[in-house]
Amino acid sequence: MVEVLYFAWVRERIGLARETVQTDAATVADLIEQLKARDPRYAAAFADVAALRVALDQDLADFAAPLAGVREIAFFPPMTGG
Amino acid sequence: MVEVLYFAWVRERIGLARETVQTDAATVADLIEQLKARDPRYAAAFADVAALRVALDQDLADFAAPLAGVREIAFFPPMTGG
Amino acid sequence: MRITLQQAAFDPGQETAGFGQGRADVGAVVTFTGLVRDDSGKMQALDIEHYPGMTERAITAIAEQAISRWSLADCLVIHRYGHLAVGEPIMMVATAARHRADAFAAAEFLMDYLKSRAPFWKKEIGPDGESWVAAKDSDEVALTRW
Amino acid sequence: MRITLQQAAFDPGQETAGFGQGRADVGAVVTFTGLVRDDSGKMQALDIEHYPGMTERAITAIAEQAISRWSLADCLVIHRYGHLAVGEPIMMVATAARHRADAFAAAEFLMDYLKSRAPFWKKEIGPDGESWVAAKDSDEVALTRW
Repeated sequence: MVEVLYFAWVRERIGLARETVQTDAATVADLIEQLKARDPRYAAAFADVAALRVALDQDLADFAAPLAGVREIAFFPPMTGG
Repeated sequence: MVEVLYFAWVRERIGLARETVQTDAATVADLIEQLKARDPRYAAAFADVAALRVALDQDLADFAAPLAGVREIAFFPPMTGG
Repeated sequence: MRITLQQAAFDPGQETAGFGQGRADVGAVVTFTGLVRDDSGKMQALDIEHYPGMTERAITAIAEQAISRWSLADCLVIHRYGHLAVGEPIMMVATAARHRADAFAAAEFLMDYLKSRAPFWKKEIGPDGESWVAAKDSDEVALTRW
Repeated sequence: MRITLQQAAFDPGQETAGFGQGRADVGAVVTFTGLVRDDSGKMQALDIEHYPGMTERAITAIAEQAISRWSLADCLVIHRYGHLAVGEPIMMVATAARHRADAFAAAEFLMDYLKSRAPFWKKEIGPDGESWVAAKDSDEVALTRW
């Protein structure tokens, strides 16, 4: 069970800000494949992973990162702070 | 007739902030030679011209600059603003 | 070090009143303020979304890196989220150091990292709708200089 | 553009209140404040001498160069002279531009030129006497980057 958070246009495309997901995915990339298979909104949000960033327990990570022990996963576009 | 101004330690060594000088010097370097010949205070102030800067009518100049038409000459050490 | 994340407007002058002053070891204070700009002439507002929790963590990590790298005497980061009008301050950083080169470098470092590594997302609100501001390649390139 | 040469103390926050704000074309404001630093732990004050007339001319020329080179929306320079206590602001510059890179570059340019090309001379007053601050080679070298 992990909390999955979505921000900016990822949130808008999926239509959710956060959800609890039951998953056996080993890596971020695996989880993305599982989510894309759910329905077209997820497929649209994750269509271009190069346009996405991911944080595991609030630290930036890459798509190959393992999910073991992770409690919070967030997907969002490149940040535009400042 | 030119006004000659001295700042910082140049002023302190010469003991004057400004004076009117009657000169036929063609260049700044010529004027410096005339001033040095006046007395030891001037000789001390102008001993190392590499440590001096000069402004002609309030614009930085070099020692070879001609004095024709110049009304105000200032001698001072390298600036320490900011 | 002070890090403030807030929805409310702030006054850059008031926030930096006395910052780095009255200390014998500070010779240089640099501040940067980012304001809502409207290049199109049609923008009505800027909405800023952020990631509560991660935002504070990310900014703190960036500020601590700046402090240790340039021996800063003090460091301040303020960043807003929510609904902002054109011309309003979005965020500011301030750095206090012994020499000007360090204060300038640390402020530019903070800005470059806050741009691309702090979880904020900007959306422009105009008469024809809304659009997310895209990250610029040049902001990613700017990180390579540090 | 505002250039102020004064003996009196000033408050950097108050001086920049509203600077560059409320305009659609300004996205970035940078300020630099120089303060009286005491590295020896024994300095009692700093005396700043300047060249009335030339000082204003030189600062104006430097500021105009910055404005045209980086298309600044606004530019501010305040510089004090006379007797200053440790910790007090000596001078400040502020720049307002569309983008942060321009505001930072213009502020650093102004500082580098004010350091070595504006006719000010600093003298440190301590318990054992007075000494003129020597210009640093590094400040002269800094000019070569522009």
